[in-house]
Amino acid sequence: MAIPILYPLTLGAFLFGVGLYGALTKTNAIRILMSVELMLNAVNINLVTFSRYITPNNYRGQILTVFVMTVAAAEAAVGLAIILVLGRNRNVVDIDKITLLKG
Amino acid sequence: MSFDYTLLLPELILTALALVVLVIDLSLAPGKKQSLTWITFAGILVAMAGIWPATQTSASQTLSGMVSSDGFSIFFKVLFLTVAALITLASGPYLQQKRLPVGEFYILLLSATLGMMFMSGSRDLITIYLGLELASITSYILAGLLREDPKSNEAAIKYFLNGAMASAVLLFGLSLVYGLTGETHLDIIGKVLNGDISHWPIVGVALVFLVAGFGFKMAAAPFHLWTPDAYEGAPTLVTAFFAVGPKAGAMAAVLRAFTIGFAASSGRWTELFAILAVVSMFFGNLTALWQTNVKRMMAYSSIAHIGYLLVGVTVATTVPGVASVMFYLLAYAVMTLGAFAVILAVDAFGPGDQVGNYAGLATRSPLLAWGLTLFFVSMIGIPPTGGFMGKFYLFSAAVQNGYVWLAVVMAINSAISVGYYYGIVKEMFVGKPLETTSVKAPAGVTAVVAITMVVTLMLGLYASPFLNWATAAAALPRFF
Amino acid sequence: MSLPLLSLFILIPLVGSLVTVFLPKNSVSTIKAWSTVITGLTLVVAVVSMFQYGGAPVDANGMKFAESYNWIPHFSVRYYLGVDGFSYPMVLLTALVTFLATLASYSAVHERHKEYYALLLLLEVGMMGVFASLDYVLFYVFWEIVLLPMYFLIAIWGGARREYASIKFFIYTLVGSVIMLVGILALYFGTGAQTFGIMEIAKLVPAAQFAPATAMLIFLALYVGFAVKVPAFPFHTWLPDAHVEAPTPISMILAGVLLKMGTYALIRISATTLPEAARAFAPWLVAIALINIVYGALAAMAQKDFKKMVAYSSINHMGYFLLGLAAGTPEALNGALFVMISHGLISALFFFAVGMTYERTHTRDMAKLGGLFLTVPVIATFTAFTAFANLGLPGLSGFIGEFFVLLGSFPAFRWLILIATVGLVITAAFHLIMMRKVLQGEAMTEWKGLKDITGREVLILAPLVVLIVALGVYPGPLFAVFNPAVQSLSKLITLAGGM
Amino acid sequence: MIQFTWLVAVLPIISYLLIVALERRLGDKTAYFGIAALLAAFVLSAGIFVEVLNGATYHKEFTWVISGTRAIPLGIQLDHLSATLLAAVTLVSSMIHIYSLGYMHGDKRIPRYYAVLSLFTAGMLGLVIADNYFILLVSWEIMGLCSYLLIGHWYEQKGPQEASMKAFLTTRVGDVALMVGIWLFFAYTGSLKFGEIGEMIKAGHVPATAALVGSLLIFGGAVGKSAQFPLHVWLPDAMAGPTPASALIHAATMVAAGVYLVARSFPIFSAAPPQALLVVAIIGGFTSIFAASIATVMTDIKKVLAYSTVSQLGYMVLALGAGSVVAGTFHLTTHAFFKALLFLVSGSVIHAVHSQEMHEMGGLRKKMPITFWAWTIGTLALAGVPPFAGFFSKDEVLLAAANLPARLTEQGLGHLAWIGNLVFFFGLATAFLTAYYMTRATILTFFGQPRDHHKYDHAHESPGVMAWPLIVLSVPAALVGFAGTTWFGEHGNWWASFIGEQALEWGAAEPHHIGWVMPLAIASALLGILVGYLLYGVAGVKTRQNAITALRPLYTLLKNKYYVDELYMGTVVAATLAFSRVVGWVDQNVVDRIVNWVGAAGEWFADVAGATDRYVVDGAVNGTAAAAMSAGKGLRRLQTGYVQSYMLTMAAMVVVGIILFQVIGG
Repeated sequence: MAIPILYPLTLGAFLFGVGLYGALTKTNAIRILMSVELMLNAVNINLVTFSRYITPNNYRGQILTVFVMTVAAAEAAVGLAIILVLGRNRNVVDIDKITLLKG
Repeated sequence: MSFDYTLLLPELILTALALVVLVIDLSLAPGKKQSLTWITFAGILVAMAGIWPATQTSASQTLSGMVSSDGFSIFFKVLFLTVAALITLASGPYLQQKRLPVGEFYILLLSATLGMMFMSGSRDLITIYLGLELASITSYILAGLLREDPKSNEAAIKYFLNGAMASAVLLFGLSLVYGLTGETHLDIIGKVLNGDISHWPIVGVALVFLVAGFGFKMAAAPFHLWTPDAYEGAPTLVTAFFAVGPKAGAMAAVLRAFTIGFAASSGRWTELFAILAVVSMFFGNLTALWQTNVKRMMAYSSIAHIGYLLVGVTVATTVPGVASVMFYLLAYAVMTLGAFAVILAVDAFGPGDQVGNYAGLATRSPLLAWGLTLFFVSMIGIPPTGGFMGKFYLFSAAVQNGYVWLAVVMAINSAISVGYYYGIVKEMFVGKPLETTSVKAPAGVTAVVAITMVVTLMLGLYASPFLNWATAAAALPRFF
Repeated sequence: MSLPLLSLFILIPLVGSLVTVFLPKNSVSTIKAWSTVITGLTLVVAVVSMFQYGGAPVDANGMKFAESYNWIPHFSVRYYLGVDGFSYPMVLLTALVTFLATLASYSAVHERHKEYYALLLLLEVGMMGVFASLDYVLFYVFWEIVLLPMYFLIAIWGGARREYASIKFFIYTLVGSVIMLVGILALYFGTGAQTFGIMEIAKLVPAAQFAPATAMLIFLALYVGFAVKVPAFPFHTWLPDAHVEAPTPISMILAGVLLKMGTYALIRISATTLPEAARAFAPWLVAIALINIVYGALAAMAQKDFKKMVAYSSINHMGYFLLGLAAGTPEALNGALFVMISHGLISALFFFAVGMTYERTHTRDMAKLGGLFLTVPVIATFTAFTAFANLGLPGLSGFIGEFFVLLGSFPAFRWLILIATVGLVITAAFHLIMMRKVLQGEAMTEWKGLKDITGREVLILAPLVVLIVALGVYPGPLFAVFNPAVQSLSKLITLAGGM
Repeated sequence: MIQFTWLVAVLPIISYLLIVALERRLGDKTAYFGIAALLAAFVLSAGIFVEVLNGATYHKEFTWVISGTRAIPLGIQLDHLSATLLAAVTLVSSMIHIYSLGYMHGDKRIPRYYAVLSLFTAGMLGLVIADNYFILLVSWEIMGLCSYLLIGHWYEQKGPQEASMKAFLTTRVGDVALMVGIWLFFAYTGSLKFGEIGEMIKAGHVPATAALVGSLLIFGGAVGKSAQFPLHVWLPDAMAGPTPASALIHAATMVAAGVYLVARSFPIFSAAPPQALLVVAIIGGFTSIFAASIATVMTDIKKVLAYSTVSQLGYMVLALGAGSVVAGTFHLTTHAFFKALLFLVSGSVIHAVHSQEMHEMGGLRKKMPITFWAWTIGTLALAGVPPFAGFFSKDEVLLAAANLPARLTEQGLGHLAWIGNLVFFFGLATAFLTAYYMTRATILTFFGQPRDHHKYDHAHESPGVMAWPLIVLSVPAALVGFAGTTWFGEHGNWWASFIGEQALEWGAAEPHHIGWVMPLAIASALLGILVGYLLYGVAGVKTRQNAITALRPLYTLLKNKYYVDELYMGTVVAATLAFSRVVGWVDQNVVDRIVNWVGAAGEWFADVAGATDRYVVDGAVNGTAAAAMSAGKGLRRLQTGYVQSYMLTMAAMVVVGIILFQVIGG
């Protein structure tokens, strides 16, 4: 237990913040997708940290991490596909140009 | 722990069905896929029959206690399967008309339903998350199923990006809960939290993250902003599904998670849901008044209905609270599907999806017009319909628990909602149609309208069995 | 086991309505005949029930013809029907007016017959249910059932501004009724009742010992719902619009029966269940009643539209009911109930008379009408008769109600009722002005050659005229029906610190 | 026969129904139903009267309604007073029915006329036999309705339209007062019966003030119906109706109903504080001189009679106010005959010359001898020349008035005795004026040279159907007065003994004989005739015009009827109409708008919400973002991203939620 629990948790929070920032500021859909993945990874860090520090004999947190990674991959696949179709149809990847639907 | 497959029979059947459809789809030539509709429909009925064994045993759990089969989950499974069945029933000619990929549609629909069914049965954060994501990811694809339609693309990307972030937010909340309690199983979380720990500020933070995440999935204001765009852009049939399925799934997860996992902190989240309820009702109803696109209007209407449901969630610490939400979900599902069946008919086989397109529908197609009127009446909450019974139940649950003000807000909102439903009713009955040919809805759609009409009335006039069912199912079992 | 009479009142039109839906759209005469038979059958049952009413046994709540079955045990809601002196005359009135309105529809409706008659029958279901049900939820269900057909009947078959009028009616009454629902639930949970029975909850209220403020809040919630229907000032503005736009038979029902739902509920629920709050509210009620009377009369006087004038006079008349209710003496309550019945007959007649004129001239502008005594003498004479009945001419039923209300109100309010008497004079004035404009004068060339009354129209008029005269001369039998219920209510009010 | 009292009132109703039912088939012939019914009623009444003379009385009641624990009975009764009036009314009415056959000949609405006339009579008869205020009120209003219909008989014309409305509304004001009075007494006594209420007042069940106010309210009804000041305005206008109807309504019956009401209610008046009757006397006295003074300048023959009626009714009211039921009812009876006669005569004249203006008549005496003589008898009776009917009754009235000061002193109102004297003076002056204007009318109509030769040439004696009723009515007009002489009966005179017994029970006063009253009355009547003769029989037009010029202000005032109509039009009527317009406007533009404002507010809120969704939420999001990203470079780009706005909202809401939680109570 050389590293205090606060360190990895701070890292997780920081990563979540960076991901959020990216998701909110980037206009390129792919970058936003990547930022969201960053947020998920922040959660993963949290989960693993908690698992290791709080319940060392219980792997539920790590199990969840595995699932999150899997789901994130699926999500990314679907997301990229959607962005691809969009790009093919309208030749844009900037989401601030996608405003047909509003009001 | 053994794996009791009888408890997961419907899920297993549904999974198998999805695979069967996938295979058959591959073997059928394009344009000749009508048989898929009936295979799916029959399969769903079989899945529904598969629930039977579970009803014969007392509430029990499987998969190491991660999933349970109890009255609550059975209720929701029946609900989800019914929704899927009705959607399938209405789908055939629509898919053909819009040139949607038939096989994919059914597979996605079945997968989403599967995800929702898991959500309702989950007793563990892990399975809740998995079920949620299964439902969500398939939904993103469904929203963008009209690949050539830029609006559909847009709906998909908006839904996806928002949904992905919401998942992250939810997960962050889940990770905090796990960190606090060291557990992912709801019953144990509930036990651990039932101490001093429940007063820690960090619990509040975790709750906020969870409420935001679930709030997004059920489209409660102020997490609703994606909803209208996704509803408008998505194919109408998919919108119909969105309006019912994912919401009900999220609601099921919320009910179980919060009443079992966070029962001890109920003092904190009830107020949160009350705020969400009020904001949703007002936002949904007031904004709906300004819509000219019926699908978009229905999106706002659905936001308002989530507000009504959240009134019940606010008092979900009591059995009537949970039961009222469940009953209202039932009524809501039936009347919303009915309404969307009409909207679908008018959109795909009639003039379109703008309010003005409904002019003179009463003479062009009396059944559709009267049906839609009945569903709207039910949505407003006027007897003798299921919507009234449901609202009445929510109302009385709120008043009984001292939330008279919430009931009053609900009453006011019911009245406001007349404003936009009226616009369409007026068009249908008083408006002058551009053309007077009758609107011919396909048999499947007509059947859905007829079935939902009957059930809507039944829920209003002969509600006892359903009320008893909901109440019996609302008593969530605790295993630890 | 005798016939479930009250269920018949609800079932016959319900079945009739459902069957109408399946009749072929184009066989108009079949549809007309069928609806007439159905409403006629209801009326026959009503008449038959009159012979049994006197000797019928009463149940624990003093109700006759009672039927009680569990409906939604989950909410302890029952299908509980029963009538007493308050409701039984209203049931009869409903049967009569609906039948006559069906006859009147022949010439008033020219399109979409099937939908029209189906809705008309559904409307009767709702009205009958409201008056017969003794369970709050059942009552509420019927209350709302009335709303929908009414909305469509005005919105589809109404006049030029029908959309506005119908939605105004709808929103007003809906807002009122949802507030009322909150009040009902507050009563249910406040008393801890195990039932939604109207009479049962009333019996539990004293034991519940509501704080006066709470009781008043509940009372007000209920009051708003009922007052909109009555309509009591200031919730009355939907009425003139609705009446002007509604087709003649619907106006007949609207004024003849629908408004009485509000007054009936006030007396059956508000006054009976919360007598203390009713007492505390009485000063306000008096003020509202007097405003209704004077203001309604003055507003009627200012109208140029014939139908609108009649509509405002309804507001004026409902003021007498409110006054009688506020007074709470046996005479005043009997009078108030009598006002309900008599106004039901007279206003139905009046709107029909206006309708007869309108169907011939296609105008309701009193300035454009004139000399009808000479062009259509019989119609004009009936119109004059109605006007006199409406202005409270002694010897006709309108007078009895007003006379007894004020007779009974005097001990309670003393000189305040002088304000009401101002209304009496103004009421007379605007009726006379109307007659002068519309009936008297030289025959106008554009109305020459109009067809005078038809046999069917006489058939509609005759029962109303006969009843108006008969009740005006000998109101005894009707009082005998009212009186037992009135006595117990009056006792309640007296216990609540009444006069 | 007395047990068939109800039939007297029902007979005309039957004829009414028959006429209405058979109007289409029989047309004008339906008139005979009315005549037959009235003649039958007269015969029946006469029979009943004879039985009553022999001491029979009749009272029958039934339970009408039961309200609460209280049964309210209604009934009919027959005593001396009602039996007399029954006979008088049926006689006059049947004569008028017959007369109308001639007068209305050729009218296009004869069935309607006869139907209403019958119903009207039924109303009066019902009123007379009522034993309670309810039946009285019903009958009272039936008469009101019928008078409305009769005055408006020629409803094509503006005059009758307005007059009928005015009559109904003005009397309605009085009716309402009467009703309030009834309610008031019912509140204290729980009874609607005349006698019972009086007894209970006497027994002290009603506070003095309430009794006073209540009796004055009841008097208010009489003021309206009997056209007393200040509600007299409708009666002269009511002359727009057919003349025989005027004879019935405005002479013999309806206007008499008010007086009859006061007489019937006398137990109440006498039990109430004395001020009540004093007010009655003042109103009566004032009305009599007030109306008589107007009658002196009227040129329309019917208007003269109309104001004369108002004045004479004032007399009756004065007598009742002075406490003498005997005098009041006596004058009521005699007046019924001679005023009906006078009206019918005027009808006969109008029928002949087709004009009501006396200035277009003159010299008709020769052309219409029967008419003339009937008129003369009527005039002498009205003017109070002995031994015609009016003389005796007027004498009684003046005697009662002369007794008033003493009576007031007796009742402890000595300080108001001067009012008694004043009222007596009014009465005396009225006697003079009455004689004067009747002389004037007689001379203008029947004497002198014809002023309109065209009309004169066409004039002729009326047919028999009109003449015979005149003759029949002349008999009582001339002779009925003898009932008030000392030659019959014990109590000073027959009438006094016939009615007085009951009147004493009611608390009426028995006037003391005062020797100088009768000579004074005769003198003033003769003086009036003399002045009239001098002015119209002797002096020329020039003299009269000089007199008018000299008295210009007074003349104008009288000619305009003291501007009472104008006053009402300018105040009450105008105010009501204006107010109603205000209310109508307010209702449409304010009360209704309030609701629409609420609706508009709702829309506004919706707008706000919609805008909030579009701009504020997004905008705030943008704003929040701006604050959060002020250090960053991606600021501008963020503001355009809609999807990201949604996402940002979610994030912002989470932050807000957390802050809320920590602040409010984590």
